[in-house]
Amino acid sequence: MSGFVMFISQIFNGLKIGSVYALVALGYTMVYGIIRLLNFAHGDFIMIGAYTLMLSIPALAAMGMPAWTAVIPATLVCALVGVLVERLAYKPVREKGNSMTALITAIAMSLLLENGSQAIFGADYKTVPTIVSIPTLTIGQLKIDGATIVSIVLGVVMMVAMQLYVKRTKQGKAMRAVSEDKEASLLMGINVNGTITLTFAIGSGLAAIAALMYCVSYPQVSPTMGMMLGLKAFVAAVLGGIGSIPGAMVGGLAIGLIESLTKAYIGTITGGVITSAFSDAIVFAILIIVLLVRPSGLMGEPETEKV
Amino acid sequence: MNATFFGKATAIAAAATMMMSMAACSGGSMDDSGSSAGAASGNTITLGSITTNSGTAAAYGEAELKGFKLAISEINAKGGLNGKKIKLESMDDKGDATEASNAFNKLAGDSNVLAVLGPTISSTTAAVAPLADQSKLPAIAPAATSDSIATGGYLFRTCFKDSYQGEIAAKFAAETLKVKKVAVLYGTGDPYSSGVGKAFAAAAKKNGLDVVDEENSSSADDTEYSSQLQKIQASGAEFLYAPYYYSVAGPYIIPQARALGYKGYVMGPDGYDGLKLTGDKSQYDKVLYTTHYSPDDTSNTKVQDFIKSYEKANNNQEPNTFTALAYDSVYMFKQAYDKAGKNPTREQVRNAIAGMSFSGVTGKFTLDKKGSPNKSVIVLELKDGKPTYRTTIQPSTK
Amino acid sequence: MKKSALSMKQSYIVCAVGIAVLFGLLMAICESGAANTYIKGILMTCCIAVIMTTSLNLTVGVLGQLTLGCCGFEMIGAYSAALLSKLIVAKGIAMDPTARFLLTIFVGAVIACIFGILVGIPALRLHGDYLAIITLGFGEIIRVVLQNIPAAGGVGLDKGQAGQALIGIDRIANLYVVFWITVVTVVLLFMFARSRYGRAVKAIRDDEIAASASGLNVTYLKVLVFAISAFFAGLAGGIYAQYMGSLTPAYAGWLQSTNYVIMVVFGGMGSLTGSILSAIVLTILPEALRAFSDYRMLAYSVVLVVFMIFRPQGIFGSWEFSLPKLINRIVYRNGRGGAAKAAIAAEGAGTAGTTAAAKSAEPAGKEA
Amino acid sequence: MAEQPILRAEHLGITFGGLRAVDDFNMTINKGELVGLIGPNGAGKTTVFNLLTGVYKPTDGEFWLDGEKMNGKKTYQVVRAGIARTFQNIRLFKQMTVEENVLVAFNESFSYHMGGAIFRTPRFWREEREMHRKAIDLLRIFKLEGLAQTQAANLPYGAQRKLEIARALATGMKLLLLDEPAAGMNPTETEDLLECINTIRDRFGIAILLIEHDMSLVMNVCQRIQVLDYGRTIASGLPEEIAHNPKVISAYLGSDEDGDDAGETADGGDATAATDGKEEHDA
Repeated sequence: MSGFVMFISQIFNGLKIGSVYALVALGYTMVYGIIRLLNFAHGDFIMIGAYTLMLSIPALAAMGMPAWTAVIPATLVCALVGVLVERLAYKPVREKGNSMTALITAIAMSLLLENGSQAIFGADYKTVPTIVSIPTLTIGQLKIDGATIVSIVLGVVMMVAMQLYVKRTKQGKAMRAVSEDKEASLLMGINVNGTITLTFAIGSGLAAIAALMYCVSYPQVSPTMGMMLGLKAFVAAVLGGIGSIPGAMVGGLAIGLIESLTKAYIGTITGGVITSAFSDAIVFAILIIVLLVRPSGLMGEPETEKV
Repeated sequence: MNATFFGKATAIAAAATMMMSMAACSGGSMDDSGSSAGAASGNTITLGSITTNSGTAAAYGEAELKGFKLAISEINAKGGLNGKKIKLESMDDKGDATEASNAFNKLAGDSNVLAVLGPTISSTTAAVAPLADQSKLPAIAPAATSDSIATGGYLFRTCFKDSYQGEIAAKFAAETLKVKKVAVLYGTGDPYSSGVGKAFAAAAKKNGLDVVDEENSSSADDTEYSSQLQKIQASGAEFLYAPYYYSVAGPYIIPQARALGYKGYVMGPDGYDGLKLTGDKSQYDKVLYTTHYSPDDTSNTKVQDFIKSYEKANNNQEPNTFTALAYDSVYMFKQAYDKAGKNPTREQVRNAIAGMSFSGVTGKFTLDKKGSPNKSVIVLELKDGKPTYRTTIQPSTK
Repeated sequence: MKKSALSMKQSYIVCAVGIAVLFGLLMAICESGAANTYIKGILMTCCIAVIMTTSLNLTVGVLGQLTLGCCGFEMIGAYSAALLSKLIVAKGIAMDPTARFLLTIFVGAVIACIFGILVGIPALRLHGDYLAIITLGFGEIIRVVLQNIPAAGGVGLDKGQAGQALIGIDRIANLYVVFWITVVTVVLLFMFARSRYGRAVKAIRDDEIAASASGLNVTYLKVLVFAISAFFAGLAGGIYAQYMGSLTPAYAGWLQSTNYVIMVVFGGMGSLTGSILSAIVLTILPEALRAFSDYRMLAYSVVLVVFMIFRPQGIFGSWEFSLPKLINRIVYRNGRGGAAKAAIAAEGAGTAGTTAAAKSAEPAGKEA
Repeated sequence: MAEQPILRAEHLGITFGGLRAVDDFNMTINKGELVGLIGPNGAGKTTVFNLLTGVYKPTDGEFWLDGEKMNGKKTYQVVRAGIARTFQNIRLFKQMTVEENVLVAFNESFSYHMGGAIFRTPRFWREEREMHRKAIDLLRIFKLEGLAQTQAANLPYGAQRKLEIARALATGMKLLLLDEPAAGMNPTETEDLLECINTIRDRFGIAILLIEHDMSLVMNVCQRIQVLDYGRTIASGLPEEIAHNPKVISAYLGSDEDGDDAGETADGGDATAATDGKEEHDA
């Protein structure tokens, strides 16, 4: 395999996981964009989506439906859980506390969802039935995983759809208004709480789609699967500029590429001093450097305080 | 410049001296040996267990706990030990060393507890090891494999040491599979994965194998390994040693390697037992692993009985290594208890465990001076997705 | 103006007596054997958590900057102290264990503090969630680096093995000594918070721009606070290492750090006494919930969520518990609850009876 | 004008991404003087304040405080050198008490260090007591001494404005920049404020630069007035001269005297081209 083909393959390896990060990061950024809450439990919404998929695929298959249709119940369950979490936990805290307490509530909620699903499903890993077998694309020596392409296409479609929704529709405009100024939106006759709930429903629904693509590439579920995935997606969203929908996409793909390329080349570049074992550290180091140069991420809008 | 200031300075100096002298008082010391090591009386024997039942490693702790419970219920069903029923006092440690030591101290403080089963993972076991020696409470860790854990005092283990499996795998690759070019992939964030992986790499070189690629991942529960596997594939390796758990090797490493066109052998340690298969079964051909027992070994009734009773108790699910090792740990205690005489103390149980010869589900073995078993290794190979017996490697006599 | 029934000196004496009584209780339960190793272990863990939480509260609560990397600094301190302790033994230097303990934890704390400064200078240019993620990142980097240093694994030093837990650290942490270290830490933090430094830091939390327009060097103060937090985190780490006897790099990760942030918020941001209480409560809670066995962590997270919903400002909010004030209230019935006011101000109020000529704020005109 | 001016600014200018927010700003203020800086909204008045306090670095020009060159210095350095300010949108330390707000600004007058704070040295006590007394004295000028232990956020609006001035005074400055101190005040409060300004000027002998839309206030208290429009100085002189200056009148033309929307409606006279973007920087 030539060095060039190797490089291209490594790019696609990065895009494979990157496209999943991007899908997860979309949900993160959607919620953050409106209520400035880092929803630490978002990774666990993915977990809930994945368990729903696992349970509903056999049921749907028995009804003669294709496995991917399981995304419909998964979306509904995720949206429902998202709305419940918002209404029961985040809303009261948001009204009485500050951003720090909201963040802690999100972390606690994440713990609750993880331990709750462990109580229900057990801690052991469970495999998800094959959802779709997407053929591998072969161009000469180059092999491209079909799921990667589907994830990226799905990610771009979701990104464009979200962007259009937020920019063009009435509800989308309401969301942006709420994110700018809650009190003023209220005075303008916008149903602020309804808008936030809707945002959560959409953000959590996105988690189900992310769960679908995750399970196509990594067909296994466990109660803590959302922890690392959520963290990486969070990093991706921040790298892209949290709150920015295209930024989530860019950030997700960038994190995937950074991971893949450092695993592949860091040893060679540094002469073996730093090995692929450092890949997690390098992802964070790059994130830190990017944030120091561009404090609001790659595509985030700079927040300047008026004096 | 001022009397009060100097007064304060003197007070602080005095406080510092006091602190030094305070250490002399025994009350503040954390390693006073427990005086509660009395023999358990009454009609029950209490066994403590410390397992990781929450957090990322919960699956392994849960599997162990099932093994403990299964063995204990079997023993109790047969009338218990010396007519006494065994009671299990199970503790969760969250995979956190502090919690594990708190749990161990709690068990140590309960004079009814005769021995402890666990902990699950290496980091918690490392924390418990000095406590076991200090409070003279014997502990049997079913699956804490790290070479660097201080065993042999009051802490024993049922599993192989990391280095042992790595060496066996290298020997097997060189002598049985007769491959030349090997590669190794392990996670540095996990003591088990990196311990076994490094031992394999070192042993492979000794066995005259050409280690063409050595790759790492930051943690042992990543999902994506394509980048490293791509390099391994490009290096022309015919044999890949990838010491990970069943939860990672099954759905991630092996399918990803096959998707990249790697057709050589993939071998792993006992963590592969209970491998999760996904997709096409043929991609799991040429996958081998070292383990303790073979499920298709019909000659060993212990194995068959264990599998049957486990499946009966757990909705026909198959047991994995963790469960089997945990199950054997209980029987090791049983054997020691029987040997230690009537109403043995913790110390007597410990002395009975030390150096014991045991025959169980996970093989026939003798505990060496360091409290680790010296046991034969079974190599299994996946055929049509089913683990099948390949060979047995006897322990080297070193 | 309200007049305190207890004078400044008396208040200090009351606090000192309070601490002495606490220590007396501790000694009583330890010396009498009422506390077994389990209880002592939990008390030790509580002390470590109190140091971590109160010092973190300085950054999170008083300065108002969210950091998620405190355990990275804790582990820098822990590993430094552990390896130094091993080195002293390996070199055959004769040393009293308590002296070695104090020396190593101090060195560990200083090293953590240096890293705190190095991290703080670039990181503190960022705010809010961005600062949180960047400190989280530093913690993760520390974790990954630690798990790749051979000297920091296995038995350590030259016989070490990368990736393994560091074991065989002398367990020389003494509960009495650690108790006093905790007391000193809390007292130092109180003194800092109730001085011109503390006021300046609170001003930065309230309004950074106004703070610099009031002549405060905001960057310096932020890095100072960050360094102090890192110092005490390192100190806690050194104690932890020599209590546990083993260390694992995973402890430097973000999950552990969020635990301490939870403790800070749970206790009330900016309230050091709240932090002390919540550190103790949240350390004991998982142990107390052992009765729930399999559902223990589920119960723990439910408690957290429910608590946050009903009391988002934390146990104490920004209120500080004060023993002298309590005594004032009980004995003299003229103390004032609610808004906690610095004891200094109370003392000052007593003396500010006479009005001096308005010559505050030396104006320029008089110099020219 | 024989003596050394407190403030001398020469050709100060700043550009934000191609937009000239302030251009060729010149000003001298002498000891004890009270100068007004007026102009329609978006004229660049607050930007001038931001330049003079080191919030923005001027792209060109220089300024001196008491003969000491100030540009390039950070805000806290400028403040310590002797320029203090208030803000258009009040910026108090809301969770702190009134007294603490003032004490924060006294920070640099303290000389005890960390060790002093930790060991509670006699110097610590002495200084804390002294500063407390000074703070109360300062608050007394503004009739706020009774509210010393109130949380700043709970003060009435007028008192918040006054506290901000008190805090600025506490930095020990030579030049005080007041950014619309009367905004949002009722006539009684404005009257009260006027008295305050006069008192502090008399008592402390400091120079004051005042941004204000309330023309009656400006005309009443200011000795000199400088008028900005689109970042440029269009007039400067005595109040009565300004009141009759045709350029000023045209800049404010078509609008109320308080010039609320003058920026949009005025023709701008000879001013440079400007866009809406300027408003952003001049908030």
